[in-house]
Amino acid sequence: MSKIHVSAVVNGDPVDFLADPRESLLDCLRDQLGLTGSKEGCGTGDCGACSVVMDGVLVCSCLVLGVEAEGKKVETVEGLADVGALHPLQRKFIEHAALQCGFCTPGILVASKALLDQNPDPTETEVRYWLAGNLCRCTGYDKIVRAVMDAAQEMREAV
Amino acid sequence: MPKDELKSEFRLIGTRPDRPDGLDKVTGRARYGADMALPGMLFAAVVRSPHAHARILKIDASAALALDGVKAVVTRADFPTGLTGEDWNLQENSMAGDVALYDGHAVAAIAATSRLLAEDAAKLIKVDYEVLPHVIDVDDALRMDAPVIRAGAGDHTVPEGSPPNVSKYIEFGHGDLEAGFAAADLVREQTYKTEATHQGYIEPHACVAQLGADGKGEMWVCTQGQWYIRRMCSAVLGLEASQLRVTPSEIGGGFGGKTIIFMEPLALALSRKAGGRPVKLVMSRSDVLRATGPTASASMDVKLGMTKDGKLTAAHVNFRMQGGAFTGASPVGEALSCALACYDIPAVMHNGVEVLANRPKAAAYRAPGSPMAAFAVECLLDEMCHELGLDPLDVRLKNAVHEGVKASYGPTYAKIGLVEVLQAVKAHPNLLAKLGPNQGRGIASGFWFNHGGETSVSLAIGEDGTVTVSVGTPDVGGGRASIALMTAETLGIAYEAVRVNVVETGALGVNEPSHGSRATFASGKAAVEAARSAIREMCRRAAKEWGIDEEAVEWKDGAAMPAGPNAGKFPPMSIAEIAAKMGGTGGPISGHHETNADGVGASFGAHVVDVEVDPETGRTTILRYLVVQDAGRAIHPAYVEGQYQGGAVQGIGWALNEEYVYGANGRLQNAVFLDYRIPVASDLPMIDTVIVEVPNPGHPYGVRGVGETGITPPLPAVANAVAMATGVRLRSLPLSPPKVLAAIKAKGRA
Amino acid sequence: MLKVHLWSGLRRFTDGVEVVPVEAATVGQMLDGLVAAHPGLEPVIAAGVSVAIDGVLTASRFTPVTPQNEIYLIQRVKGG
Amino acid sequence: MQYHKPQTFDEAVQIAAAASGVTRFLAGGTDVLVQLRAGIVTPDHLIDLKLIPGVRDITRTEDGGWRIGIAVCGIELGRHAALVADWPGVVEGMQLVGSTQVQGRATLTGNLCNSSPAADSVPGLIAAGARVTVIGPTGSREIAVEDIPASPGRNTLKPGEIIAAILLPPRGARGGDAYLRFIPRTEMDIAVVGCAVSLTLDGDRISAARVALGAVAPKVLLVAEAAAAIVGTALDDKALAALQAAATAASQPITDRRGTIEFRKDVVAVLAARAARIAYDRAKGASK
Repeated sequence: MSKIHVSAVVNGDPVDFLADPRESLLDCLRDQLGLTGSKEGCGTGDCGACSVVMDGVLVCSCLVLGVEAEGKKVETVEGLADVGALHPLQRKFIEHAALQCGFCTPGILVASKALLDQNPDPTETEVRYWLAGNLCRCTGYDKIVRAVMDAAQEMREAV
Repeated sequence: MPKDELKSEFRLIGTRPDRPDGLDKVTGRARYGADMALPGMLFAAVVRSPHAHARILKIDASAALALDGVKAVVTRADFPTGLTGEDWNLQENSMAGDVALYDGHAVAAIAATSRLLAEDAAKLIKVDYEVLPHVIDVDDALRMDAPVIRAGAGDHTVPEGSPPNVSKYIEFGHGDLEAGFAAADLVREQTYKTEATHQGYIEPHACVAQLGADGKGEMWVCTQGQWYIRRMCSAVLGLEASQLRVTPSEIGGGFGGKTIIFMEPLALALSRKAGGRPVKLVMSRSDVLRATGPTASASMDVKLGMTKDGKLTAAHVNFRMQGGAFTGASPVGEALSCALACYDIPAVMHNGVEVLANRPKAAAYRAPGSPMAAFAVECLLDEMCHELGLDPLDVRLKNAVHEGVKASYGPTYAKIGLVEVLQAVKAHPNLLAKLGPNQGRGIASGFWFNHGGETSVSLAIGEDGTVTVSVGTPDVGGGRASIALMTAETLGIAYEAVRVNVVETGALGVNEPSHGSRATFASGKAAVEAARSAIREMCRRAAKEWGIDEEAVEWKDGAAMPAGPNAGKFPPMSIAEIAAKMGGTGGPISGHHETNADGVGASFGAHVVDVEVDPETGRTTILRYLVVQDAGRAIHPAYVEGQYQGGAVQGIGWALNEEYVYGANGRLQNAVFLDYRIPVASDLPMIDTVIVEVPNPGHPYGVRGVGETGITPPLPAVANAVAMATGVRLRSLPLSPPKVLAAIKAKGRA
Repeated sequence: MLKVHLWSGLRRFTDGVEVVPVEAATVGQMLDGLVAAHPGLEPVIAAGVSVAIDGVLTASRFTPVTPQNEIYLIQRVKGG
Repeated sequence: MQYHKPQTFDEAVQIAAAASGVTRFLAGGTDVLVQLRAGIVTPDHLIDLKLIPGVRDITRTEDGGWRIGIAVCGIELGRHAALVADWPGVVEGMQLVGSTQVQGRATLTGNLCNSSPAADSVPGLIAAGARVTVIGPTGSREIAVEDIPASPGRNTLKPGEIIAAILLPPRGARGGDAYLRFIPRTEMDIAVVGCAVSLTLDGDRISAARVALGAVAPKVLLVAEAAAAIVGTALDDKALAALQAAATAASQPITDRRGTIEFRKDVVAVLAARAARIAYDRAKGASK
């Protein structure tokens, strides 16, 4: 069972790693690349804590094989902030107390950014349905939805 | 008490600053249980019983051990013998002995050089079982002829002649029950059932453990209580507690489920056997659902007497709970104590039994026992209000407990806030919303004691006058922010000048976990006392510097100053000035406080929910939701609201869809999030909150603790709303669509 | 003499008595006094009970008690 | 496990033919990876079909129908306005599979080959009269979608055969389709019951219809009696009642952790009527 060499671009940086074909992209991000911001809550695509964007598409990295990342661009929570400046979503999550334990937060931030990239003015219902695959057990989602809506408004006004 | 008036007394308390761990958590830097790696680390996998009840005849690990890279296999034979009581329970639950007691019970564990290798090798461990008859349901387990899970498991409370699986019996009450029921105009008695649910924290249990032949060990683990992990692992493995150093990671949710050990001793045992190499053990979601600690399932009889104007005259509750295959794991005592705690009833009687079943060892889950009890009592209360044509909110107000009333569990209440909560409910605009067809509104009250507990806090003044606080209570929902606020308030310095760290077991005296809604109450109270002790020392140093008496110095706005005109005329000496000189004035300045925190104040709440039920499919939609709860005082109101909202939504899940589903073979059928259905974002509306503040006299800032009460009212509130929407009353949870539709159809036929 | 209120399920360990008179100045002395008067209570107290003094739970054996206090033993409560 | 990245279907077929042990194909991967992780199936060979040119294309066929590549994921399907306009029921079935994240991976072909009776995208395809082209060691053939699932987790494809594309017929004028499913939550569940209806109108009357039911039998059912109940009608109450009765009668559900026999038989009737109304309104030109 030999490992396969994978070259990809993660958060703008070229990376190389060796993946067992059975390892998920999440395993590779966490164990090979040390990017532990993406979390495993279920391993079955049901909780969204491992959400990343691959070639522009929001996916659960636990449902992607590491070897499939060959030649792809992957964006994780670690790439959300510019040097010295948080993404508006990150700021609004802190401001609105939209996290308690914080374990689901990386996945929800990545998913929310993917939403706002394609829909800068989502309704509450659109936010809720977009994030239905991101389980949070602490907050009851109220403050998360508010933070996403508020970040969207700020980003619209900044344009 | 108007909130503005309260707020004006404080500089920081009641404000909503950014949480200190916020940046780490939004950037992915915060390190949780599975985020740790150590040099030379091995990876573990666990072999689990596929049977609900089976004798373990033989474990053959030779094929696994023959693989290159496999470093150790442990079974129960690697653990010490002769344990008793809860220590034995913990050991037996960590690793099965002669008999596997539930589907998912650990039987063997293996450590290898990679996760995939460990998992492959685990499949090569051959276990021979003799399958035994099993029992799952609480009422089935109580039968005289039920499969016996452990002969003689009952403790000293169990009366002779009880069914063989009864492990505990409880009885308490007061007043003349017969006279109470005789004085009632309406007496009703019903039976209610709730299914087991799981805390459902998103972070699976994870640890990295290292244990040498010299008995010295280290562990990195996601837990609510590092000292509990230390004590329990030491007991299970026969270690000296202080030789095991446990460091808590950031914790991805616990809700009570991370207050005890599950797989942690296995990682330590594997490390010891593998020559002391660190071992990482991370549970899968299925492992979490099958083999950690869900809550109990319950079967409950309630009998209430009420006059025609809505006064409760007598109450009798009789509860049966299973908390898995281990004595003392169910919260039946807590359930009974909470059942009638909201109401002033002249005569009450409580009976309860715990019974063993072939399920995992129940752990605490947010207000353990109280949600089930509330479901039974608050539903029957609601049924009787409707039968008598009384407003359910008015009836709750009429019977609400207050200071000076004798509690259903015995003592007389000190200052509490249920009446204020119910009045705030009455004033809320949600009650004016018009309901359409197939819609209903439900209300319910809820109660939790809250808890103080063993607490040790240290505070150190830095060289520049900033402050470090070391606490032993892991931060599950913003605790560091609230403790920093109280510390800064007490010291008269900026919130940002305080850093609160959750520290490892070597750094403080023994702390209980972050459980019982105690972190902000108890660690906060101790932090305030530690700050006061540091203030006394700083005043002493200022007094010496000025050459005046210590008593002539007071602390104000973050500085020492002469207490009055007679003390002398000196400019205030700020904390930064005192700190800068401390090397020459007697050395480091710190404050410390240790206590088993008294002065706990109970928290009452009431919820109102509007639902719509699809009469053709039985599916319930939550339209509106209101949480009102007494916080005592909200230190950081945003995180108080967060506790209210999170508790409410967990309760909604319990009411509507969450349940442990077992097959006829005793195996758990829904051990994935796909089928263990916790609420998702699109299931819910915004959760409205009102923070009532009836300060707790037992805490310097009036804190009561807010974490748990919020999960108590949703079960009955949702059930009451569904009953109003459909015209049919369901007395067993969850109110899943098949159950609701069947009830609607049965009514149509009747 | 303190008057210590037991929960009614404990009566079978106290010859039917629900309010037990005990001579004690602290919670610890009170618990020891209960066991001395009714040895059947030993496993109950060893397993852990909560003590409410005037409606407030106390954890310390050194908490002072007087005959003027209302004293209740209640089921030990854990939390989540 | 060996991972293969064929560049053509022929190459994929050759790899499969030469492989020993368990072989799985990767179209989206949402089922294969879950099974791999849970240790249910650990293939000896995993053949990733996503790198074959054209597998992510949606193209109009000569007859005015559609050819959907096997690696087209849910999001790509939903973004294709012309396809959505023609076959909203097919697309909404696919879009109900899993979360937003899963929509970035899951495919019609994977959902079909996994052969779950509860697969959300399959009833819509069957109601639409979709077919698949299959390439195998002995050449290629076309099969109706309803002939692919055999029983839960098993399909009728022969060893080494691979679906190469999904073909939707031309929608034609005055046609409409719809898919509804019942789940206890609003998202993220497996269908407890699913129902797709596709119909064509002649004036106000239904001239042709197909009704497919999910999660009420070991495989997704195409129910001719249900279609017959509404053909020739203007979907009046009597027709709807007949449709409901036929749907319930055709159902042979089981009781499991997701629902009971009785519940499934009740709800299949409810969904059949609701889906038929939506399809009818769409055929009449209601906004899709």
